[in-house]
Formats: sequence, structure tokens, C-alpha cells
Amino acid sequence: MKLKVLYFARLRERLGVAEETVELPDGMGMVAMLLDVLRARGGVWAEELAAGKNFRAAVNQDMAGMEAPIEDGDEVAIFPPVTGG
Amino acid sequence: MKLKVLYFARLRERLGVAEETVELPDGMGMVAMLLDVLRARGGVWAEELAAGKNFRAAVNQDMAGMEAPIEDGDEVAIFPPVTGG
Amino acid sequence: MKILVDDKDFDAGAEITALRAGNPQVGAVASFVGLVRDSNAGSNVDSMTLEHYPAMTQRALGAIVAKAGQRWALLDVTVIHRVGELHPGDQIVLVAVASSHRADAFAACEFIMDYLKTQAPFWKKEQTPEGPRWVEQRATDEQAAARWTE
Amino acid sequence: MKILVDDKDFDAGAEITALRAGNPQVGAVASFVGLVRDSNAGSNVDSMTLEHYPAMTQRALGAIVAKAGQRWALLDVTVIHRVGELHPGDQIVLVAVASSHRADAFAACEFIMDYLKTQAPFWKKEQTPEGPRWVEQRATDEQAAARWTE
Repeated sequence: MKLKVLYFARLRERLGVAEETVELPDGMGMVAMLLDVLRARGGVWAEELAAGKNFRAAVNQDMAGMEAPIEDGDEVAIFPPVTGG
Repeated sequence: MKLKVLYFARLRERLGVAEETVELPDGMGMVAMLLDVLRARGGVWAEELAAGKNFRAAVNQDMAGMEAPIEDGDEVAIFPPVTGG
Repeated sequence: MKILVDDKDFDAGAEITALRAGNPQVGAVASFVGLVRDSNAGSNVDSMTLEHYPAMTQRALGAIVAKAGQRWALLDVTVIHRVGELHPGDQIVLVAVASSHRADAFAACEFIMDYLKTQAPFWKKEQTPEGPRWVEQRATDEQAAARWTE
Repeated sequence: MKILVDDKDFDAGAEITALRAGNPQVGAVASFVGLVRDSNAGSNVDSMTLEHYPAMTQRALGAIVAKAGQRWALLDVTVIHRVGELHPGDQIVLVAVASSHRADAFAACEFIMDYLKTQAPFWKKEQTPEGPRWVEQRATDEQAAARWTE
């Protein structure tokens, strides 16, 4: 399945990408699994998305936990804790 | 001693007076004693200032309890619970 | 600090802007505007007259604001309360509080309103189709003020 | 309900007036304005850039306001949040809540701000004399939002 993956703020800068398409094997269905795939890229990806790091995710523009389901065509965003207001 | 006594809002209307000078025997020194003197007038005074009634007092423009001291020349106000804002 | 009791209307936006003007330490302005509603306690309200105790009002409001200033880190406060005859939709009161941080601004603004409701010498008389009536203090107003001392 | 994300400034007073206009049931308008301070976490702040996640922002703010509307009796709500480059003294955010009673207006206004701080996809990058830096979320912001679920 194909996901549109977005990065914001500090993570966008560190990872050096704002938006990409990520292809996952069919059957993978949780945000946590997308993160495993991204971490497997090594380098800054492994570092910034390490389990102890403080980041958040949204699936189709809704805040989502690591266990949230993902499907083909979903938009997944990964970003630091928000600091608006 | 002489006190300037003010009445406000519903109490001013019921008692039919906005301001008066009340003379108390020297040595009387608490708001409660002024109220006893006023109640002794009977009629609407006894009724409106009865112990169970809901009214407030201020001495020299500060909210005051029934035990607050009063002295010659003080301004004492008696009024219903406030309802501004 | 600005405390004003007046029969004239006020411009809430201008007051809020003035409160923060020229102080770049202000990160938060919490404000409250109280308005005359067209009904209260089951009756229509045609108009309302606000009576106060002039010699005491400014002093009572100042004491409430000072108490808030001891409790929270405030940069400036404006309180405006109207008196005289008002109609539904009219503004009655403005409390605006400037602080560096929002928690202080919110808490102080609500504290000042709660104390104003129980400590400042204002009284409302409503004109209704059934005749005039003095507004009674609500038990919830006493409770709202009491929770700050818990 | 009005929810706006914009790089332009807003007129807080006009928004507050518009919120209550024509509804004589409104007895209380609580509002909050957040502003850029000239210092933060020990550094001077020369300017700030607010980034957001455009497809999500409006939706996230709408969900927060809807949640407030389920919890309190609200008559209308306005939320305006700016994005782009801002300078000390500039307005960042406005939350204004109209209700019949002040307790609902205050609680909902603070609730919306607390949730906005932890749920709405905005990020601040400050320009300081020591260089640019992304603002970190404060633990107190998570705590402020969490207390509404207690």
C-alpha cells in the first residue's frame, strides 16, 4: 500500500523532506509499522524517530497514536509536539 | 457617638431612607449594636433587618461583619447582597 | 491599573489593546465582558438600572484587583463597570488582565469577576412586563467566590 | 462559529462585538488573546515564524470547539490563529466564547486554549540573537490539557 507521509517543523528540517510517498507491504496496518520502516533508513531517521523521542502522528488529519490503523491512500503526518497558541 | 448610616437598593426602597445620622450611646461599638437600635424602631425596620434576613454591611466603605467595630463619625452602610457584574 | 465606574459605554477592544500596548512582556490577555440579557429568571427584561455605593465602589474594586495581583503574576488590569440604566445587549462590565502567561491571566480574570459579584457594591433592578424587581444574588455566585479560598 | 487561520492580523474588539451582536441571550463573553513576547526561555526573541499543517488545522480547531460545545452551554465561539512571521507585540491567537453565563464562557475559553496548545498543529520557530530555534512544548501545557479529563 502507498501512504502520503508529511513532516513538519523541526522534524521536517532535520529529515530534510516535507512530503513523500512511502510504499509499505500490504498487510502492515499501524502507524508504528510505518515508523519502523522509516527508522530502518538509518542515520537521522533512526535518530529522530527513535522510540524515546518526543514526536506525534496524525492519520488523515486526526491526531493518532502509534497503534492507529493505516490503509492504502492514507495521509500520515509526523511532527514534534505542537506549540501554537 | 454619631454615625452616618446609608441604605442601598431594595433596603433603601423598603426603609424609605437613603441616608441618616444615627446617634448611639457612647460605648456601643459593633455593627450588631447599631442594627439592634434600628430594629427597635419596629415595623419595616424590625422586619427587614431581622436576624434571619439576608443583608450586608460596610464600615467606612469596607465590607464588615456584624462584629466589626464602629466609632464616632464612621460611615456605616447596610444593603442587600450585591448583584453587579 | 485602570478602574472605572461610569454610566457611559466602553470599547472593549480598545481597552484590551491599550492594556497590552507598549509592554512586549505581555503574552496573554484574558478578558470578560458581561452583558444585559433580554430574559432572566423566567421573565423578559426590558431594561435594568444599576445602582452603586459611589464612595465604596472604586475602593472595593481596587482591593479585589490588588488581591489578584498578590496571587498571580500580572502585568496590568482594567476593570470597567457601568451604572445607570441599561438595556438588553448593553455591556455591563469589562475585566481584562494582562500577564506573561495564560494560566495567570485566566485565573486572575475569573477571580476578579467572582469577587466583583460578591464584594463590589452594585445592585441591579430589572424592569419586566410584570413590574420592577431587584435582582437577588445567586447562591452560585457565593460558591464561585468561595472556591478561591479552598 | 468562526474558525480562521490566517497570516493577517485581526481586530480582537471587532471579533468580540460580532460574536454577541444580535443575540440578546448572550450574558457573558470570555476571550483570550495570545501575543508574541520579546523574550522566552531566557533569550530575546526578534521574530517568530508560525508553521502549520494546513489540511489539518481547521479540522483540529473545529473538533476542539465542538468538544467544548458538548461540555458547556455555549452560544457562539470564534477562534483565530495566525501563521507566518510575527514580531514581539503581535497577536497570535484569539479565542472568544459567548454564553448566557460566565462560568460556561470562562471554562470553555480556557479549555479551548489548553487543547489548542496540545492538539492543534502549529509550531513556532523563534529568531534569537543566538540563532533560530524551534519552541519546545512545555510540560505545563500537557498538564493544563490533562486536567480537563480528570
